[in-house]
Amino acid sequence: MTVLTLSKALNEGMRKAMEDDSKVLIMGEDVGKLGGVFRVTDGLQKDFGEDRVIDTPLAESGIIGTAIGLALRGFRPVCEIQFDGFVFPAADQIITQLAKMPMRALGAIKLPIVVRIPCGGGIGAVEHHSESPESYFIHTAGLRVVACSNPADAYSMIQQAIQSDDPVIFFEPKRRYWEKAEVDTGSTDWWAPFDQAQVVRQGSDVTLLAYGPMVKTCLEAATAAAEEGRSMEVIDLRSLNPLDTGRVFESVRKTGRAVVVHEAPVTGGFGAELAARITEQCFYHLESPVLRVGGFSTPYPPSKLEEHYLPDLDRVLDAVDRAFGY
Amino acid sequence: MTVLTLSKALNEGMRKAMEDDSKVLIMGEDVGKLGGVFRVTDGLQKDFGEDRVIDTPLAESGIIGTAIGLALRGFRPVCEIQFDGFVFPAADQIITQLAKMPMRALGAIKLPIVVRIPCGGGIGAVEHHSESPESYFIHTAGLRVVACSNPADAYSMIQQAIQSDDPVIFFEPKRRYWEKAEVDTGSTDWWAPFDQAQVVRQGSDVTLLAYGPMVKTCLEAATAAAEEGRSMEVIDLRSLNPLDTGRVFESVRKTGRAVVVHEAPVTGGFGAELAARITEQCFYHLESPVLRVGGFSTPYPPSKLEEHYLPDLDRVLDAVDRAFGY
Amino acid sequence: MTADAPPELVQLLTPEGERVEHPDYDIDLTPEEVRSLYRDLVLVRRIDLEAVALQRHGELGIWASLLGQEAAQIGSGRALTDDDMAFPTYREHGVAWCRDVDPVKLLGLFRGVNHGGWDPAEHNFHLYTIVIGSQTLHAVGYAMGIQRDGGDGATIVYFGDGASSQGDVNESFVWASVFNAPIVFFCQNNQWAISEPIEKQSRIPLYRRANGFGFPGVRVDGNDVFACLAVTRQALKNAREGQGPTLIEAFTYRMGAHTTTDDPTRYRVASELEAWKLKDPIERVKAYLFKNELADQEFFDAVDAEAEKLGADLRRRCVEMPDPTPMAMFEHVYSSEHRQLDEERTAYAGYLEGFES
Amino acid sequence: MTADAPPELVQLLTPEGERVEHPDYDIDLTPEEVRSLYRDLVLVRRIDLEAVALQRHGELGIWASLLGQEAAQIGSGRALTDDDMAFPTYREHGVAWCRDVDPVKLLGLFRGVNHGGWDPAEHNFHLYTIVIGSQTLHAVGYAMGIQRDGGDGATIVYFGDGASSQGDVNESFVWASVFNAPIVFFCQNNQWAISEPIEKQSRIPLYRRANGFGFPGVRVDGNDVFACLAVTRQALKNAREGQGPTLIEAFTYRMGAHTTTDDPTRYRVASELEAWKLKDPIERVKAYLFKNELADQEFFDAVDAEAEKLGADLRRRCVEMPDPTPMAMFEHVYSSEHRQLDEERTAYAGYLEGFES
Ligand SMILES: Cc1ncc(C[n+]2csc(CCOP(=O)(O)OP(=O)(O)O)c2C)c(N)n1
Ligand SMILES: Cc1ncc(C[n+]2csc(CCOP(=O)(O)OP(=O)(O)O)c2C)c(N)n1
Ligand SMILES: [Mg+2]
Ligand SMILES: [Mg+2]
Repeated sequence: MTVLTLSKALNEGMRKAMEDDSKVLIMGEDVGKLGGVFRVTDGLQKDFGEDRVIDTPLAESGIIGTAIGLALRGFRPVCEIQFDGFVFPAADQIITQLAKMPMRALGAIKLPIVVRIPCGGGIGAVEHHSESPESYFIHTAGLRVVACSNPADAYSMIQQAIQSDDPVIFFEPKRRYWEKAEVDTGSTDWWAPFDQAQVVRQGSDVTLLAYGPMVKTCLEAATAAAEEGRSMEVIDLRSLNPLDTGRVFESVRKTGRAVVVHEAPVTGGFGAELAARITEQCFYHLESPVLRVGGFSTPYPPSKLEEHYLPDLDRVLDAVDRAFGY
Repeated sequence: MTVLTLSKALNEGMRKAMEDDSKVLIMGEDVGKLGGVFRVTDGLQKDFGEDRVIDTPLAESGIIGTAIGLALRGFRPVCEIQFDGFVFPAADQIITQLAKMPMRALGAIKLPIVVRIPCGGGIGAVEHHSESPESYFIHTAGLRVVACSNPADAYSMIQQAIQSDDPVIFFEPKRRYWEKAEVDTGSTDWWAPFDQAQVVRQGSDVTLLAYGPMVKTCLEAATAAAEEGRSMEVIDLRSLNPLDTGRVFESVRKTGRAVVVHEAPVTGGFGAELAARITEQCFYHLESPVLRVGGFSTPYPPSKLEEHYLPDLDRVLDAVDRAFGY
Repeated sequence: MTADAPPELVQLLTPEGERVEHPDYDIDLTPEEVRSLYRDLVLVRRIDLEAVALQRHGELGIWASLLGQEAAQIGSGRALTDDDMAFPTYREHGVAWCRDVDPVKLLGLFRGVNHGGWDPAEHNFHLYTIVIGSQTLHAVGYAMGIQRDGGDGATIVYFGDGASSQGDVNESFVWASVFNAPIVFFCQNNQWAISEPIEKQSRIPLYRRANGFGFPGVRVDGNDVFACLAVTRQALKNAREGQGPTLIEAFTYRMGAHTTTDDPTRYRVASELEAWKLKDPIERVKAYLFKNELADQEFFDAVDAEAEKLGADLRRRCVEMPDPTPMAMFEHVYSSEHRQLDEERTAYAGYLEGFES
Repeated sequence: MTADAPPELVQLLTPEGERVEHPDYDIDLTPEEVRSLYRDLVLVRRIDLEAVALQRHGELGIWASLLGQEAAQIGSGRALTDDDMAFPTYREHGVAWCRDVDPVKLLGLFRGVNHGGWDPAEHNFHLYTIVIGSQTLHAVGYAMGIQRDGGDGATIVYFGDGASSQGDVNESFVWASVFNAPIVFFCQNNQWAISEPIEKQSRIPLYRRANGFGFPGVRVDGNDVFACLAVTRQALKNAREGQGPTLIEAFTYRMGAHTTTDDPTRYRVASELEAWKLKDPIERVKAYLFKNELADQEFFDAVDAEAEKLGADLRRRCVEMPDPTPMAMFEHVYSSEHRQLDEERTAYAGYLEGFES
């Protein structure tokens, strides 16, 4: 057992993957000497060299496009997009190529590429540095989309993502990078498959569904609610596509109520998909509609307003109250 | 009254807008001499000149990016993206610039730009020529997203889109381009605001919600169902963002059941948003969950399979049956 | 580009079938090799014509003809060694031929039975790419892979004059230059991007774009199979030897429509086509073979007969191509289990069964 | 580029403050004008230093310092006429100064009270753009607008060495060239893109990129305010006169960190900075003024005092900058009614009221 921050856990996970498989490459802007603006790739270029940890030209389409070529040649690139808001220049390569090429090739091509995206707000940053673009990728067939929320998951999930033969969009909750927890780096026995959800707190009255940065927020909300006698179950979805509907439905059937929490705008966000699926499959168990708490239907605001934009404990509890109001 | 195809109605609408306002420009690949691959801009360059109908270099990011610059200078560009699947190279300019710049400028900037996208399948085309990318834009605050389904709407909606001071993503159902109907080009009295939904067929048992190419499919389903004694109300949403929730909720509260139909993949598609909103607002009126009929969670298949991929009358009726099974 | 620049257009065989010299490029071909090139040119034109006919008969949804670009494709394609990897657009039927891709496999995409019908690794010929320019980045990445695994080959990537405007293509130039990647950029400037003439993409010859990125560019007569072969061979050799990228602009002409759904009479004048017919890539090789008595009528007849047979064979096999089963839609989207997709598959299978009963 | 090419780097004032000649560019400045440039340089450096300090004191979330790039920005900025339009990145505080944007307005974005605090049309100075390269296309579009409405101005767009790799920037070169747009591309090659040295973006000098697109490129000493002014003035004049685009590469150095959150000691050696300190853009103008007795100590003291006052004033006004109200979040997203957003606004207002009671 070692105590690791989330960012260090990712770093250790990538290091392990690189040691185990010489085809694993790291590429992106500033990932080499600097170790990334969040230091997630710190020290890797020093130890694995410039051929395996590649400081790329400043162009996201180029990063993903060349990663595809490297994958076609048998490599397993792990690409870093420096901030959430800068993934869009790569949207075409991700959506029309990365996601679709394996099917285009009738399986003759595999693209084991991980696209790491530090995401979400809460760090007082300027525009484009606090977004949550997961919905764009969840809607894109051919991609697996996951989000880690804590150091242990960060460590195991990044390795599973790298091992996956499918392209994986890997979201990292940037405001949780510095949170610490014990991680057992000596064994894999405790690993849960990276497409499985986890019940991170048991409860009976309502199910909170979250991923990435909002898991902690929901856990805090559950603690606060417990004091007032309301029992909340919190599920860390971990995988957004595919979705571990089994665990979600089981929980909602038990509690009869669900609230989805994410930072992305509610309109067309992932919460809508969850709500629609839950309603379809748990219709007779629902005592209230699935409610959604998320960013507003506005661009991410200047950071002085982000505490208003981002769901927090109060807004989660407010939604739960509303759910009980039905 | 004139009988116009949908594509000609768009053409006439743009012509009118260009006559009325010398700041209106057309730009895109092959929009000039050729008049567009679907001839939607046919004859406009001949009549308005190369400065107002601009054949651009082959680069979608360039089209939207320069359109933004032209709008900053006071023009009102109408950009054509040649096919749905080619909008992604422009994703960054649309999502990080077009959608967000007005708010960035605290209102000092308006970007009256229309992005026309022929969308959807059913024409036997090769990859990337049959997609329905609306969900990506509905989730992007700052954009208005609309879809026309018939010649009259095409004519009035394109003009309203051009008049709008906000950026509008304008979806055109390419397989309906050649459908004809009467259009009153002599008056604007009949125009409905382009952000309003329309009840295109009244019914009492279930509400079908559709837009663009699927409106016709739903109308056909309703006709077929009527013969079997089931009364379906069909709503043409027309505007996807904003959504005319008033009309939608009213209908669903009346019928108690709703089925959303679109060509885009169901996962993370617009149907999810509709289902989530309807459930939240009409919870006690719903006799079954809102069901979704759409594309599968796969890349758009080769055209020999598109009849399986695309919702058709049978799949709509099947979903309605399932709704009645609750 | 420099004071003592070579003639702008590398040409080794004139439209009249005369061999000419070029200071920087030359090629020594045996009669056998020239006849073989001629045969390739004729056969791929035949494949192409057949595909156009198949589209007219409703057997293909669409077809992108290579008519007029045979020399550019066969010349460059024949320059490739087994180790080299090629990344095509949607029009490189001639290159596919050189990479031993069964022509019928090219038809799948255009017939709508698949999105790409061959195994790229088997032929070192990537799938067709429709989104303009995307493949240039894939090719550079692949070339970077060769650098990293110490492979022997180089990479070649095809794109059009229109594609030169795309951000991706220019990013691929940046990458290739910065990493000194073993890659040849082969731009077929057929002077049209659908209805847009080359002037809408560039106001200077495209080969010069490379200089702006710090690597050499060369313009070759794209209707001259000798020159295309020589120039590509040299560029590939340079790439393999660690000298990095080259941009080749093959100056040619799209003699047909953009695709079978296009009507070029709307945007270009007939005289242009007439002028280019005189530069036909096949005729000049034929003239050369004739003049130099390297082939007799028997040879030409044999090639024509072979082409006829190939065409007929292609027609038959196209028509026989089986439709995919509906459930194929769900295959290969992911390499392993995916819950929601599996549920959709099961549900749709059940739905289809409902119709059978 | 050609046999009789001018010296690669246009310089009119050496680091030692000596005036030198250049065959293609010269400039005639009155003593008054030189003093005014000096004043600009000092004042924008002071603004910048103050902003850095404000960030250290927690008053700004982040700041992107222009330290070392004052001459490039003041030189180019002073070349602009009222009719010209400028499109900046996030570092053009010096250009903003030339466009009469109140410095405190620049701070809003970095303080997190807004995403851009001025009216672009009022100053002919567009908002800061953070997504690298995007603004180059906006600028070309704007220049195309000038062509279409017959306006008098030209357009200038700023971007960095790193940005030169972005697809958008290269597409903007294509557009500008094809439409012969009245635009000047002003690339400040400060030799670093965060931690990446220029070699990761290009293996040849960036100004040569333009030649690949068919328009002229010129490299200017970016720490020489005279040269930056002369070269930009000429390029803008050419643009206005219908001669199309020019790429100016201002060869300079980012003397500070990328932003206040960056730590350059992780990736670059101290000696590099020391070498560049000798090329300081301000010192050489001071030396020139001194040597030629164009200014006395009184003048320099007065400028310093003005700078102090400006700094203090900026500090005060920054701290006083009001926070936006929560409801500001919902403003200006759309220009008119939007049902769902209006509902969200109302609901959130109600929610907030709940806390008050
Ligand atoms: C990103 C993108 N935009 C638009 C298209 C539509 N399109 C297909 S081919 C073509 C013209 C391509 O011209 P060029 O690159 O010269 O190649 P050519 O067809 O002449 O071989 C266009 C605009 C596309 N396939 N991809
Ligand atoms: C599309 C995009 N990708 C990444 C970033 C993160 N980023 C901000 S500044 C920067 C380096 C820019 O370097 P350069 O263009 O040389 O400008 P400089 O900062 O040196 O002025 C990077 C990578 C961004 N802002 N936008
Ligand atoms: Mg072409
Ligand atoms: Mg820089």
